[in-house]
Amino acid sequence: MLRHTSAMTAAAPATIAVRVILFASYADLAGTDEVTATLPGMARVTDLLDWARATLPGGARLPDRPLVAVNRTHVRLDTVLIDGDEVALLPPMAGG
Amino acid sequence: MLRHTSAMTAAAPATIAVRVILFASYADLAGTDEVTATLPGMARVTDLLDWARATLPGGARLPDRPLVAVNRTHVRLDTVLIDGDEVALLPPMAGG
Amino acid sequence: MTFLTSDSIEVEQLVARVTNPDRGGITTFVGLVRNHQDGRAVTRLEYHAYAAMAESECAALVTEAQRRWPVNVELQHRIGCLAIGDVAIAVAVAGDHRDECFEGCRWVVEQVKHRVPIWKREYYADGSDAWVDPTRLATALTPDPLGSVRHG
Amino acid sequence: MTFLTSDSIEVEQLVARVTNPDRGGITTFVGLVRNHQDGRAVTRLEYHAYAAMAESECAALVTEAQRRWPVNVELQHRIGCLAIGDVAIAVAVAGDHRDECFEGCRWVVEQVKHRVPIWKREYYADGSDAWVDPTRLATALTPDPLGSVRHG
Repeated sequence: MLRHTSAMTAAAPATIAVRVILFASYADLAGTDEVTATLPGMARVTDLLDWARATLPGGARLPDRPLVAVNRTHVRLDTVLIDGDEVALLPPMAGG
Repeated sequence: MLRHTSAMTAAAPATIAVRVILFASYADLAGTDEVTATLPGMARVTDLLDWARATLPGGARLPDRPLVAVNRTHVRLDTVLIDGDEVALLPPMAGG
Repeated sequence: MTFLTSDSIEVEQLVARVTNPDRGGITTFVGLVRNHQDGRAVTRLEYHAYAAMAESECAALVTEAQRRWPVNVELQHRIGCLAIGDVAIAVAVAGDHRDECFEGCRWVVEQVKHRVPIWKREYYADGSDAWVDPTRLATALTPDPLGSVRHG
Repeated sequence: MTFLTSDSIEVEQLVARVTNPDRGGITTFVGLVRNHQDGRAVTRLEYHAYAAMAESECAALVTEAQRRWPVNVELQHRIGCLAIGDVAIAVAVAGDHRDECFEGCRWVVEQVKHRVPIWKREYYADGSDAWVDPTRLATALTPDPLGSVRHG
């Protein structure tokens, strides 16, 4: 709630930069485990995923609705991003 | 089944002797942990319980339907006894 | 090894005996002597058993667990005098998957309570003592040790 | 202590940390590296984690377990290279009664699988390797790590 409200009451910046981190099979696909994405202000996680599919090597093979964490918390795909967020693309988890 | 059938096809003896063993609170009540009961042939566990209630110190305080084992196996109270059986009167179990 | 022991139960040894490179999980349950029961302070206790029958009942329920689930089961129950914190019972169940480990372990613990002739005498801080009757506790279920018994 | 460790997990130490004279039972689950998976011979494996998030998710689920049930919970997950038979995860749950020990332990194990960002790469006897995708296994449930997440 705090994230959304602050993004809406402040003037939205023209662009934001988010740190995208990749793990396991996604890192293997992309050939990297970290990249910076520049997105329009008020971009959502879904926008970041569109960017990743278009930009990252192997990005087209991301599932329709991958698991995503923002700043180390599982989030819904309609979450609005803000400048400086750490966005993690999480392959299916296999702990335990 | 074997117990019942053999008892019915052989001539039933006039009396049988069974070894009655008592544990925990029942042994405390009776003041002993072993006694021999002489019962009519074809007596059932219920008959043994009647005998115990009438004969053993504290026997009147046995519950209506105590747990009983014959020869180390849990049995129903209508089980027919045969000569030489080991009949255990089991207070509520409290293992684990 | 017998299922009943008057020595300390070595949980790690039970676990080691069910461990196998083919098994992916182990669920263990350890029952300990608590310092309280039904609001009374407990100082120590004694477990007594109908030893011959307790051994055969434990063997039967371990065999049955291993027939119901694809698991390896080890079980020990302490008898004699126990202090607070002592291990009273330990059950270790190894299986391919966590489902059968948890289900099998839980089932064995319940079966021990319902079928195995063991009794517990608690000694209280006020100097009194009593045989524990689980059927009189508020949380009691009626035991049915005859679930799988043939008629006499 | 951290929830993730690249050293061997000492199950006895986890159990010791939940042990308390006030608690009557301890349920433990240990997940081991099996020598097979979906019919393939496995020789070793690697666990990778999003370490900072995995730590915070483990802390959150342990706190939640201890709020849901009157229990003490300890949890560790191994990361890095593991051999067959190594302990991958250990969960120890102590409580007054066996109900909450079993329920709490099972819940923690499920939550780790569904919420904690850890991945497993298996190495097979034929020289190949693969990242394990539990959602593609026959027994898979769809994970829902968002069960308790606020909207963004």
